Amino acid sequence: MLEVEGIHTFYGLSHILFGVSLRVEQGEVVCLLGRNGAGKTTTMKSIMGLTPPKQGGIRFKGEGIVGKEPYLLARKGISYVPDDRRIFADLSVGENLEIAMRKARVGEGWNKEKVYEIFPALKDIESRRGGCLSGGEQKMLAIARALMGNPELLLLDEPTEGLAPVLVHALEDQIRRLREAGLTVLLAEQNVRSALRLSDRGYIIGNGQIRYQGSIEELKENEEVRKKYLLV
Amino acid sequence: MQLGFIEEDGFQMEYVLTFGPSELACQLLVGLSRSMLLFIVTAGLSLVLGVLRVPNIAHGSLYMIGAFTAFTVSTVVGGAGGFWLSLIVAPLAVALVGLVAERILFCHLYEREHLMLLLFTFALMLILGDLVKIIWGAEYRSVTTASLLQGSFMIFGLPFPRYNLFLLIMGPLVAVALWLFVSKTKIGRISRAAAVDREMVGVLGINVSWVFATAFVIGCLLAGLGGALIAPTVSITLGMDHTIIIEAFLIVTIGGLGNMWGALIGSLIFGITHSFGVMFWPQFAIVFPYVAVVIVLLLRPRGMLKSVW
Amino acid sequence: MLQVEAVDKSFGDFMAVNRANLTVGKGELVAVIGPNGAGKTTLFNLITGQLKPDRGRITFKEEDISGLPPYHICKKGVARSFQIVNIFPRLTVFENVQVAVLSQQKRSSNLFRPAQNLAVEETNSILEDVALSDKIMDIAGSLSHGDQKILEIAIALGNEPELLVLDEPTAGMSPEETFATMGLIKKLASTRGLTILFCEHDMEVVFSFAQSIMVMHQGRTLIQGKPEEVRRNKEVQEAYLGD
Amino acid sequence: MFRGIIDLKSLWLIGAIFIILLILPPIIPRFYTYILTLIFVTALLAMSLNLCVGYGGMFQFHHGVFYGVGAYTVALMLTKTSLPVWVGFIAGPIVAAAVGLLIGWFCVRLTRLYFGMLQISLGSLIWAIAFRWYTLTGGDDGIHGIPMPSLLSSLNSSYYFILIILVICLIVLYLIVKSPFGRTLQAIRDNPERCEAVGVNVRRHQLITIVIATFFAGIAGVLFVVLEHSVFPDLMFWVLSLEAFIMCLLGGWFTFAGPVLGAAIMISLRTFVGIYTEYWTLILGIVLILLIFFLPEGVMGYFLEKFKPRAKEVVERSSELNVAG
Amino acid sequence: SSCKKAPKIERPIKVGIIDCYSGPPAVYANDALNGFKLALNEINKEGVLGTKIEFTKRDTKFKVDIGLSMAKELVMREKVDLLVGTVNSGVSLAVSDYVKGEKVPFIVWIAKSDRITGAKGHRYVFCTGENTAMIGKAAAVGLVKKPYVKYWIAGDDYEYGHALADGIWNNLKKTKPDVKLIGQSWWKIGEPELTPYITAILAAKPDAVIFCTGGASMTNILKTVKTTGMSEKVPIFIPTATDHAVLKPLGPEGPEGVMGTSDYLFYYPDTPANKTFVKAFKDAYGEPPGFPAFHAYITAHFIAEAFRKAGSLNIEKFIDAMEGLTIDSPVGKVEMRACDHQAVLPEYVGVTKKVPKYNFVIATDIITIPGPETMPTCKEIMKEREK
Ligand SMILES: Nc1ncnc2c1ncn2[C@@H]1O[C@H](COP(=O)(O)OP(=O)(O)OP(=O)(O)O)[C@@H](O)[C@H]1O
Ligand SMILES: Nc1ncnc2c1ncn2[C@@H]1O[C@H](COP(=O)(O)OP(=O)(O)OP(=O)(O)O)[C@@H](O)[C@H]1O
Ligand SMILES: [Mg+2]
Ligand SMILES: [Mg+2]
Repeated sequence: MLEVEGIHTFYGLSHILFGVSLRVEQGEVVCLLGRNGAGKTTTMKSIMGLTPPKQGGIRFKGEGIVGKEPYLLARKGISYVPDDRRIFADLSVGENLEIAMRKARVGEGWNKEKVYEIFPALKDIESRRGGCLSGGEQKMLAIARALMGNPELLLLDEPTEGLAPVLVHALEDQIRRLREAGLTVLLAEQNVRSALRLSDRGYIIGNGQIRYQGSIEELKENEEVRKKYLLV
Repeated sequence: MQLGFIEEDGFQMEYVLTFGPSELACQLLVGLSRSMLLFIVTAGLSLVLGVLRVPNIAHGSLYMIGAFTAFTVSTVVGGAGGFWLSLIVAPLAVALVGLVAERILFCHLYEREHLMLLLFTFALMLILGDLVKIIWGAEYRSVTTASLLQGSFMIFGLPFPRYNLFLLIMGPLVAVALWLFVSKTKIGRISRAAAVDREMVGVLGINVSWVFATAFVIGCLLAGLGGALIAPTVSITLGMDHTIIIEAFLIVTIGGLGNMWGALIGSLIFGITHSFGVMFWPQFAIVFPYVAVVIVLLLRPRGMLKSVW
Repeated sequence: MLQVEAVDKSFGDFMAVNRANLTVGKGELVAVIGPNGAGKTTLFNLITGQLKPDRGRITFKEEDISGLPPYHICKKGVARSFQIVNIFPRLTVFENVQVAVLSQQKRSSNLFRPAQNLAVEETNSILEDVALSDKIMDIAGSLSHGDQKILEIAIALGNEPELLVLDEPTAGMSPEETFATMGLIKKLASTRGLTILFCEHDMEVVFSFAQSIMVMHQGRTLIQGKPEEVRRNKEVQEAYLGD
Repeated sequence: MFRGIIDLKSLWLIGAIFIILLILPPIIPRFYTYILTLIFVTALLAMSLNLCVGYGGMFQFHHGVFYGVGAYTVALMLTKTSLPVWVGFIAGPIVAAAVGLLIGWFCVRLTRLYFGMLQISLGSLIWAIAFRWYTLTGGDDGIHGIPMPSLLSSLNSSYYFILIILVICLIVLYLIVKSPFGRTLQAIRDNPERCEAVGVNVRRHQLITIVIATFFAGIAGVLFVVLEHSVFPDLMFWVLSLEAFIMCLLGGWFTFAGPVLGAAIMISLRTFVGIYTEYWTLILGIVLILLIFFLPEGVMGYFLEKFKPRAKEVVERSSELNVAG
Repeated sequence: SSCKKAPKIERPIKVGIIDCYSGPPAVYANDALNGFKLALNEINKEGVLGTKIEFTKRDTKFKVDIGLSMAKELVMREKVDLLVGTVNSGVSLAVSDYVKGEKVPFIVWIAKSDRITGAKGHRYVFCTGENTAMIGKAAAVGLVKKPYVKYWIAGDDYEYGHALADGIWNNLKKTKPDVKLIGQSWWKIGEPELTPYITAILAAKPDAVIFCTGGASMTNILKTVKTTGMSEKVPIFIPTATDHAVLKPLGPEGPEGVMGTSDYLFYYPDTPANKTFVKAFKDAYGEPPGFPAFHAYITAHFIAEAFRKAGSLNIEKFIDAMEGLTIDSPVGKVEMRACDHQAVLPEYVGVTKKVPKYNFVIATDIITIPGPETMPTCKEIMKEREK
């Protein structure tokens, strides 16, 4: 579904990603782990076209997408949940969702009612300004908003940050269900536990390079990885 | 309000207020029609402010181009047909200018600091001003409206120009059209979202660039229409841009920046206080707009209606 | 140290904080927990002055501080970090913290001393404590999300507060940094005699660090007590902890 | 005093420029001396504005008013009273700052464009006074032929006077910008809300900034009178304020010296292009657009980037080393 | 005459023009420029002291500071022998003050502030056009015979408008003490919508209205007068309203029955001298000359004659020659009054009317008020200057 091949990404002059490569197959949940500042978000942004890589290639469903505008990628079926939420502060919750609405390519797709089922808390505050929401509410809204685009590939950057434990569990259930419905997910997480529970495979990124990769079991078994990155 | 120094003009004034209700009503109508014209111009400015978040200083220049184009069309075609045609051609011509400017220059700058865009529109104002001079020269121009709209009729015993009645009709028409546009295209919503985070709107699959282009072109269209509408009532000259632009900015500010209905309210405040103002304190006309803004902003620091800024 | 008594705050007809009570003793580490939207952040905003309470009283060191402007409360010795990153994006990391230190030293209005040479030691020692010293000259806006959260705390520390209010300090931090940060906070609490009020969703952090826990639900205080007490409470388990 | 806030190389550069400026007047034609002086005056106006705009993030849209108030104050003191000249020179900036305090007191309640628009309105009221109080201010014709002490009456002597004052003002402004006050101001620009939370009284800080900036604008106004012996309401008209604003943006509003450069560019363009064509605003507009496209950080910002690449390279290489190692 | 005996001069005489070639006033500046060019063509055919007069022009943008810089550039860099220009009184006064120090003559050709040659006059400044004091006096002469008592004064809110109002009103009050001013309104320059003012004025029912306005505002007010039918309800007097630059663009739509003044009309007086001038101008530029063209035209001739009389390029001699110099002009002999350096010009008071000959309204029923009658006396001027 998604192939990232040796991308190099810069912010201005500073070189952040040094040849990151990763693959996500149709229907997989793949997680991207690493310390603060390792380059997880940058990888996500590079895929989404927000910080286009200077070198390397990215293919989505076999088609090269480097240099394409973000809105085109969104229309091709990629949705992105940024780690810092980026809620439209002046729009109400409902409007935040409506603005993101895209017709589903297949089937009925998502609509407001359906995302409210995942996050019932949002329904009660439908008319509240996005900027007034609590941190957790904003996070829910960011995820819900991404779903409204009916993506085939979902880029989730730290979805559980600031969510209460109950909600984290609920979210995990939902992601699992989404995967069953055919959604592909690339997940960047600090909440290692949750990430390990969810994912099929994982990549560990450090200083802008992929350090380890493998199935969850392999990662869990690797002593060094456990010590250095997972701390579990 | 009394500015003490005015008395030093050396005139002994015997000012008699002889206004009855009919004069007041007439003045109200005049004020309303003025408001409608202001609204048409400022709605465009407000749209651009709200969607692109650009204080478009060149808006006045576009308005001036509208007036000059109306002049050309009216003189070439002549007669009533010329006037009506100018109302269509002038806005379209200005919209075309806007489209070209947007696609060639503006659209590369959206990522920049808003103040950089201010600098850009300033440059645009300088360029357009001189282009108008190159194309149309410096002479005063003047056009006439269709004979249907010439002259005035009596209301409450005072003359009321027919053309002002025409403006009273045009204003609401434009308002309705704008309302349809804004609600049909979700542009209002997108603009409020883009105000916070332009990039994120793109991430949601919305082509911000085209939304902006559309908004900008419609803003230009309105500026052109405003220019064409004012053309028959004034002398069309260079410098029309300067005259209108500050007033237009003040209007959208007191209305609530980027809020189209704010532009309507602001225009009403300006038009009506102005027309009553010149009745009661005609000597102070020059400071009315400023005083109005100061009062409104001190009472409502973010304008009358909800704003994007 | 800090007393919150029956404080209310409503937005329109929605009561975000509803007769909330909270006691923080000197030198204590107090956690506030609760589901999303329970009103924790709002409560913190009331304490540090970003919002004014509708009713109720907030006292700090026996002094009524309810409704004072934020800079005033800060001057009295209450500093805070924000849940959603809130830093000075165009300044460097050093300058971010220095601004707080300068304000603390009442030097913000000093016009003629080069700022470069002021409060350098204090700033550097804080940055060292939070392990940001290798990013001193970076522009804050270009830090990663997790580093920005750390910077958040560093700025709050710059105010040399007596009471430190931290809104989800470790959210978005890697496990390693989380424990380093909480360790640091604990260390500060003991060495500098800081009192700390924080809220968190990471129960591990909460139960291993907090000495007292207050649970909020729909704006109300459910309970405040020792960790074990809270863990045992039925109501809390239902409303929040889940399992 | 400057230790740590300016590096040796820049100091040499600045010293060299200063010395060149000192020896120029006798060797260049008189007209260029005049233009340089005009640039100095305008530069001070733009610099003072940039304290608000670039460092404070305030939309100080009508800075020209304070320039005008400073100028009118000296003009009136010198023509209508018999007080010594220096009293007028001191009164100019003080009155400007007082007006700045008054207008700023209202404006700091508002933010961004609203701030700017309120200032335009309040400023325009002051402009209207200058424009309409014919008996005092000479109306839109202004006051001309303001007598200067013989020490300042020649072009060269006013050149040196203005240059010295400018240098002193720049030093003071630089100290302010680099002081804790300036640093806090930049923090407010970036995030006023957070600033409140670290104990800064944001409005008071902004108000003080406005007063300082308007004080310097007042000095610029006084210098204008020294140079041109005239005042007129155009000095307080919004067009001039807008131009000063544009100078800041053009030169690079996040840099200290940017506005000086912006002023130099604007004044030279309008003078020297104006010699060849009456369409100089067209040329100015085109130049501005080219600059916007190719030097997005402003001219000064661009040069700073140019001068810095070595530092950048080091950073880059070290980060690569980190990764490798 | 004297010029033939004068020594040959190698370099041309350089005249610097500063004027506003952008914005609304450009229409006047361009007209003046044409008049000046026409005159130079005539003059240079014959030559002055065996050399030619050349000119360079600079745009002031109607801003005093730019005008000053441009004047300084012309004097210091271009080293012009003398300056002429501008339509803006503020610029004129500022430049006038500057040239006093530089000892370079400055001839003002359009600006109408009476302070230029009045209170602020000096050795190096001249004026070849009418000024507000003259217009005011002429207007008062025109109005004093009318039966109106209750007046309303309205106009552009700037120095020129108020100076006109002062001039007219003070003179009118002096000659006819029972007139009353029942109100005044002032709008900002370029105000596009004047209907509310008109309605307000009509509501106050004055006997007559005086509009003190100029330039583009004049067109606006004339248009509003027309649409509201004001001129049929109340007599209107507008100084300089019969100016061609204003009436021409209005075409046949110009309002009839408006009283106004002018110091030059291309169709009056119907003398051969005027006809020749108008024809030459029309042939060259396709338009009849307006008053600025006339002023600039005589300015050039004054310059040429004065240099001829002075016999050298010496500026002091030039000034001495200018003082009291009389030249032939399209409207007859015009004298440069020695005491205040103000050209003595007649004023024409007329009423607008449609005539078959032109497709725009012109002034008719013209009364000529000879120059000396409209001007303050030398004594008055000197008293002003002493203040
Ligand atoms: N300005 C406001 N206007 C309206 N509602 C608001 C406002 N601020 C907060 N709220 C609402 O008040 C409730 C409490 O918000 P608060 O931010 O205190 O929650 P919280 O406990 O911090 O939650 P989280 O754990 O998700 O951060 C939320 O439902 C939020 O939507
Ligand atoms: N706008 C920017 N300009 C310059 N450098 C940046 C910018 N954004 C991020 N960086 C740098 O890029 C590196 C990687 O950042 P990134 O945000 O990808 O990390 P991350 O893995 O998502 O970390 P976290 O878990 O803390 O969010 C960091 O060192 C950061 O300082
Ligand atoms: Mg991240
Ligand atoms: Mg919260």
